[in-house]
Amino acid sequence: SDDETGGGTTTLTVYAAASLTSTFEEIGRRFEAEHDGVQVKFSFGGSSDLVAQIQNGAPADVFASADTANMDKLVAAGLDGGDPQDFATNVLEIAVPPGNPADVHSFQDLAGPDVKVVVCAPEVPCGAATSQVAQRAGVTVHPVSEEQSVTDVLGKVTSGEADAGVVYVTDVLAAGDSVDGIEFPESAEVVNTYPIAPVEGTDDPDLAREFIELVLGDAGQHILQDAGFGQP
Amino acid sequence: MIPRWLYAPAAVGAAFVLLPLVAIAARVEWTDLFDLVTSQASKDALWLSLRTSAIATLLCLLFGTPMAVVLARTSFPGQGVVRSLVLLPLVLPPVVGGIALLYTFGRRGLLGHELDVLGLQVAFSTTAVVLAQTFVAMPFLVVSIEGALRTAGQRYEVAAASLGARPTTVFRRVTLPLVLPGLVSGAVLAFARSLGEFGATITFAGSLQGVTRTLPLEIYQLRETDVDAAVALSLVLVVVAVLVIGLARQGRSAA
Amino acid sequence: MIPRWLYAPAAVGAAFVLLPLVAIAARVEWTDLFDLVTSQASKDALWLSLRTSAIATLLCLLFGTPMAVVLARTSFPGQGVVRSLVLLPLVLPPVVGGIALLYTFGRRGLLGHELDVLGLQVAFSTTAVVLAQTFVAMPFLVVSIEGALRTAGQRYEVAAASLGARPTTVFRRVTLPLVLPGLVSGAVLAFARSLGEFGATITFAGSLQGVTRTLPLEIYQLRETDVDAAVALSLVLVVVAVLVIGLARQGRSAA
Amino acid sequence: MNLRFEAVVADRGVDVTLDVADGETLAVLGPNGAGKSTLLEVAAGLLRPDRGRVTLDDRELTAPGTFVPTHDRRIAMLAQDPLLFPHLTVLENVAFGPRSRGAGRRDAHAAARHWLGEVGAADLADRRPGQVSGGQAQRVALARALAADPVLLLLDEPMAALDVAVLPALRQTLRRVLAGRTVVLVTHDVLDALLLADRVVVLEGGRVVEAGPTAAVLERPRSAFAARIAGLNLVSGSWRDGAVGGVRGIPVGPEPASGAPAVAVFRPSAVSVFREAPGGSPRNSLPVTVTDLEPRGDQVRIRADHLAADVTVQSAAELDLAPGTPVVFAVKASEVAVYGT
Amino acid sequence: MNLRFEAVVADRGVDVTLDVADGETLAVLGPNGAGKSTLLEVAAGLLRPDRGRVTLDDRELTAPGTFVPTHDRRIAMLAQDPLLFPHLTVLENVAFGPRSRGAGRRDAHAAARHWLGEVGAADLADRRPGQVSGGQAQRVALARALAADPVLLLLDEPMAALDVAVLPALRQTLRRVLAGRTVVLVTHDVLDALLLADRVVVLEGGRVVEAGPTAAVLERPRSAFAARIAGLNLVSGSWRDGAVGGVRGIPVGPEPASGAPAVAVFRPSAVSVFREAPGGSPRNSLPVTVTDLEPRGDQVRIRADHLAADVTVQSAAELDLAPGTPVVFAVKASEVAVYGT
Ligand SMILES: Nc1ncnc2c1ncn2[C@@H]1O[C@H](COP(=O)(O)OP(=O)(O)OP(=O)(O)O)[C@@H](O)[C@H]1O
Ligand SMILES: Nc1ncnc2c1ncn2[C@@H]1O[C@H](COP(=O)(O)OP(=O)(O)OP(=O)(O)O)[C@@H](O)[C@H]1O
Ligand SMILES: [Mg+2]
Ligand SMILES: [Mg+2]
Repeated sequence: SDDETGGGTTTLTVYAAASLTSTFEEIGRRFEAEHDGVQVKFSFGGSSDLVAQIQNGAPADVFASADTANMDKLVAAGLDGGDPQDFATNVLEIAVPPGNPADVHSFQDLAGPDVKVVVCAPEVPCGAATSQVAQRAGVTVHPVSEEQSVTDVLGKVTSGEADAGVVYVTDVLAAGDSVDGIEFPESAEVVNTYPIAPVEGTDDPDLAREFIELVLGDAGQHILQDAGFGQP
Repeated sequence: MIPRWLYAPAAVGAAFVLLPLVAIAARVEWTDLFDLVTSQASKDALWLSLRTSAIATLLCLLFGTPMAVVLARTSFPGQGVVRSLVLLPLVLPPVVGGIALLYTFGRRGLLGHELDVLGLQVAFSTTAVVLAQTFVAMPFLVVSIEGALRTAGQRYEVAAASLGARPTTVFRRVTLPLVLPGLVSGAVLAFARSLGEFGATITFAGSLQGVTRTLPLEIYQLRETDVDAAVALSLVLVVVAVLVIGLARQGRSAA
Repeated sequence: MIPRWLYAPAAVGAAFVLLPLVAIAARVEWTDLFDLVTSQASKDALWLSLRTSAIATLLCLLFGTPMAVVLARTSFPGQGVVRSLVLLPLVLPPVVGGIALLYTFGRRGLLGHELDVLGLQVAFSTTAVVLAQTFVAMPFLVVSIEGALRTAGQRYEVAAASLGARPTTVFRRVTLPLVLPGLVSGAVLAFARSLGEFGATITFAGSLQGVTRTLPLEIYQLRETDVDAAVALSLVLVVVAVLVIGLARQGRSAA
Repeated sequence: MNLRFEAVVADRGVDVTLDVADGETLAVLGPNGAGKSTLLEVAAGLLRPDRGRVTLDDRELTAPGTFVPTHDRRIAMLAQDPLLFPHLTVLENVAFGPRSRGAGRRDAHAAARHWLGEVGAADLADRRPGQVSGGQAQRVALARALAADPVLLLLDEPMAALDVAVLPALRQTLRRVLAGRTVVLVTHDVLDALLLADRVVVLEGGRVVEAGPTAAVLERPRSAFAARIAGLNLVSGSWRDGAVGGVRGIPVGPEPASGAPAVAVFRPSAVSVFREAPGGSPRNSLPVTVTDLEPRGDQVRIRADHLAADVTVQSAAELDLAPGTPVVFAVKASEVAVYGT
Repeated sequence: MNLRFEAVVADRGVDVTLDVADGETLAVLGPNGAGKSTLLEVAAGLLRPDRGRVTLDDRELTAPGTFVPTHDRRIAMLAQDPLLFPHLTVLENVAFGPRSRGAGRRDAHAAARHWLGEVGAADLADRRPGQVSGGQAQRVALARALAADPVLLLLDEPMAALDVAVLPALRQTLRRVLAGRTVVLVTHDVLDALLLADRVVVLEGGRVVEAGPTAAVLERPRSAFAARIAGLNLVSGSWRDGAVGGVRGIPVGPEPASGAPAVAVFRPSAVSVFREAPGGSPRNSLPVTVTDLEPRGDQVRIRADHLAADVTVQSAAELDLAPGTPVVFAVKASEVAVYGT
């Protein structure tokens, strides 16, 4: 829905997965620069939370999900205002505290008895991906904690509490110096795809479409890839 | 007059609560803090938090005080059950509280149709933030005031009645002033709880800058990208809370 | 004796708190509930929650009661500041509280080295859950008991001292029994808050079935895949809380 | 206002029926725990009796199915504990009643100042209740009750903690303000009863054991308690051969039938005290043991068992009395009044 | 134990110095607000005086740099409010002191039963404090203080709410238990002072205005308050031409110098009352206005201004007195004792 705030500005409300926070904020700034009198407001959160909110009437114009399953829920509820389009991918990476105290170099190392590993719980997308990778690699990881979100996993690693955590490559990049990333070949077998779609009932479908175009376009893709996302 | 040995566990307890605060403060990059705090997003969030928490506290006082009085001063069948139920938001994980509120005031909730007819869209508005905060903060107020009422007893109220004061006068001129300390600490607790409220808000109200993104939500969001910034911003929350608690205590001891 | 009109806002307040509970209950598939509740994961979570909350409440009583006594019965410079700081965990978003605990008791925290030397590894253990719950629940206990102490006054303690009772005897035989109602409601609040604790636990202790995954964490996790199941499980939490609150009230009125 | 009172409070063992006529002051006397405060609580509507009825003129206040709340009874009560509202000044405390009955702030304060003056506490007006002494607080509470201008005033030992220097002045105030009012006054002080009350009721063990005009009860006490506070000696027994329980006396009014219950009453000042029984003249001689000596101005009251004798200080000194000393109380039969009971 | 007491509490306007000898009972008299309770609070260590020193034998309890806490003073205090612990039974309340001093449960209960019996409250042992009457509670509090077996006992109007029927028995108990103990007894009742106290101190406005052996103070009161409670008339002024303030009398002891301050004291029973001034015989004639009438047994005490006269009931009736009646008090100069002050 469009909000009339102050001097006749139009507001575009974008609901986006939490992992898109910094990239979408940058895209939003660019969008505002290109559209006079338009303000982009974001609501970031877990994809499943966002879908639940939209289902309950939250005023979203655009929805960008971190996985296809949640976008499917939106479609199933008939709340998509146009076909979802994939705009980014993401793969897993091992995050370790700077200096890698537990000497982790491969996914197999995570099975070591003295390594404190944290992963996402199997119920959340990153956790599902992690267990798929483990299965394919034939490795049994005994995590000390199965976290509810990537942020929680990263938090344990940055604080040095855990020796290693399995997160997305974009998270490792975003965390900067506070973690080191360790790529592993098995990650290529489980690629996570991010779809985006306008939301049914938006007051300004054109603006929503233009935002999606910006994300899919060169400028958007450039920003996303800088942050470590892959191209779909 | 108090046993000396009591100071030992008291100090341990205080240290346990205070050390983590020190640990946070020690980690904050004080130079960055200023930029962070003066960013538009932070200012929006702080202002929204203060506004909604104040209104929520007011609502708690308006509706919670009568509840406390009814619970403390009357007896009716099933009172124990009502009391337990009223305290439930305390124990309900806030996210579940948010879901419950959605089920009640949401578009598809219990009262959704009625509210729709009235043209009221509660969920995902600033109103929703206030409702979420009121819901989680109410029990604090009720418990504090009920406790104060019970400890104060009814002797002064009886004396007032025998002087010809009708119940409303007794309530206004005797009961309320007598339990003022309990009322103030209840309100402080409710305000603090509202200020810190996160789970129910994000579920029921969402997180939209300037509309529903209160300071805790802003902090949560910041944590996705920059944990240190999030921690720094939470210091702002802490300072605001200390100011409010301090002012309330001051006002109370002056009264 | 209470003004009649007070019933109106009291009823509105009660409805506001109770309706969401009704809304939840209405959505629950009662047939599924049984399976859900008896699943190993749920039973583990419930048992863990009860154990840790009970210990946390005990710790709160052991360290919080002395703090409340010191705050209520002595005066020292900076007391106001200490009181405000002790109340801070109330207002700190639980996630930030969890971060603060990590910064303090974590491997690289303030006390990390000392704890390491002692061979204590707090993080990812049940101990961490208890610490997180104690941290968030402590202020509830302190506020309740301090309020009760202030309302009760010192007259009985003075009478006891003049009968030759030393401070410890006065504390044990007069102060504690006198503020028993406040103590019980403080403990109930602390237990309830511990039972519902989520943010600090997940941040500080993580989430592993049987070790650190308490009921709220289990509910949160379940919510990712099946909101209705999560809501149903939170009803279990509600029932447990009601039972505990009810029992505490009973025990108190019997005393 | 005419009060009719009738109440049973089983768990306190109280079962009392009494009337107070319009404009009359009734004193309620009785030992600790007799039920005096309970009576007042029922009248004020603070306690629902198990059975009973309280009627003020034709208005039923407490009755089966009826229970007028305290504030609507226009009954003010001053209990043993002053219960001044701690958050109000002394002046505001006293102004509370008038304000509750709708008076403006200015009028209420004027009335409050008036009543504070009447009880000699005008200079305390601006203090907080925590800053006044025990007796001062009780005086303020009295002013507060009077300022509420009730149609029935219930006073529960209002003067127990007041100093003797203000008592006469306060009694005078009470006399003036109680005149024409309907009042129930619980007191331990027989002077209060004598000076302030038209009628007296004596409670013992939750029951009325005596009732009547003040002078009559105190002059003709039938219960040990009334006799005790009236300062009179009382021996009860049956009337036989011109004596009650061995004490010869003169019947007042119709002579009781032989064997009928009766009481013999005589003043302590009519008693002579001897170390050994005097011979000869026709007196009642009662061998007793001294239990207590109470100086009373230039006299000493000697209590022995349940009897009392008043002698001069000199006589007491000459007799060399102390608790435990065996003595003989002698009283002329002409000084002993006998009443059938 | 010998108590030396010296304290200034500025904001209550109290500045008192007094001593109590070992084994002595000191009665403290004075009007409401005189500072009696404040004195006890300082002695008990409940209030730190602005300046002062409290010493028990050679032990400094309160002094610059010293403040022994209440529980270590071995001083028991019974205040106006009984303050029975609401969560303990009456028996447990009384056993509290012995148990606090280390007695076993059985011994403490036995002691408690003993003291409950002494104050006539044995049957209340198993009640809760909320279930006893005001007077009963005060009796239990008295038992509790006695059971604590203190070396110094501070009693603040312990008997104000007790009924007359138990007072003599209780006074006897007190006499027995106070004998040999060091006690400070605040009271409004001159009988308590007479019977229980060795010495009396009179406070007025926070200062000691009179002190001395009980009999001496009550027979030769110098302050209006002491005179009032002693039941004596007192006129103060300067001694000139054989009279004090216009009242002629006989100096007792050395005659004051002319113009020196003095008091004239006479008993109310020495006063004759007339409607008009009698002619002829050499009397002091004092025209006064009746303020109060107090029946006292077969006498009536007539209070007029600050003086009192005792007359028989018949005379009072014949004189047709009421408050406001102008009368003349006449007293023979030989009945008036004059003391230099
Ligand atoms: N709340 C109560 N519950 C049960 N019994 C009570 C309660 N209050 C008083 N009693 C008992 O009821 C009886 C009457 O008490 P009440 O207070 O009426 O006596 P009273 O005549 O006023 O005595 P006092 O002169 O000591 O004030 C007493 O035996 C007392 O112990
Ligand atoms: N807490 C207080 N703060 C300030 N002033 C007080 C306080 N308590 C008493 N006072 C004042 O101090 C003076 C002495 O009071 P105190 O209680 O010692 O009198 P008292 O002789 O015991 O009187 P009473 O016979 O009425 O009990 C009075 O003027 C009183 O108003
Ligand atoms: Mg009573
Ligand atoms: Mg006093």
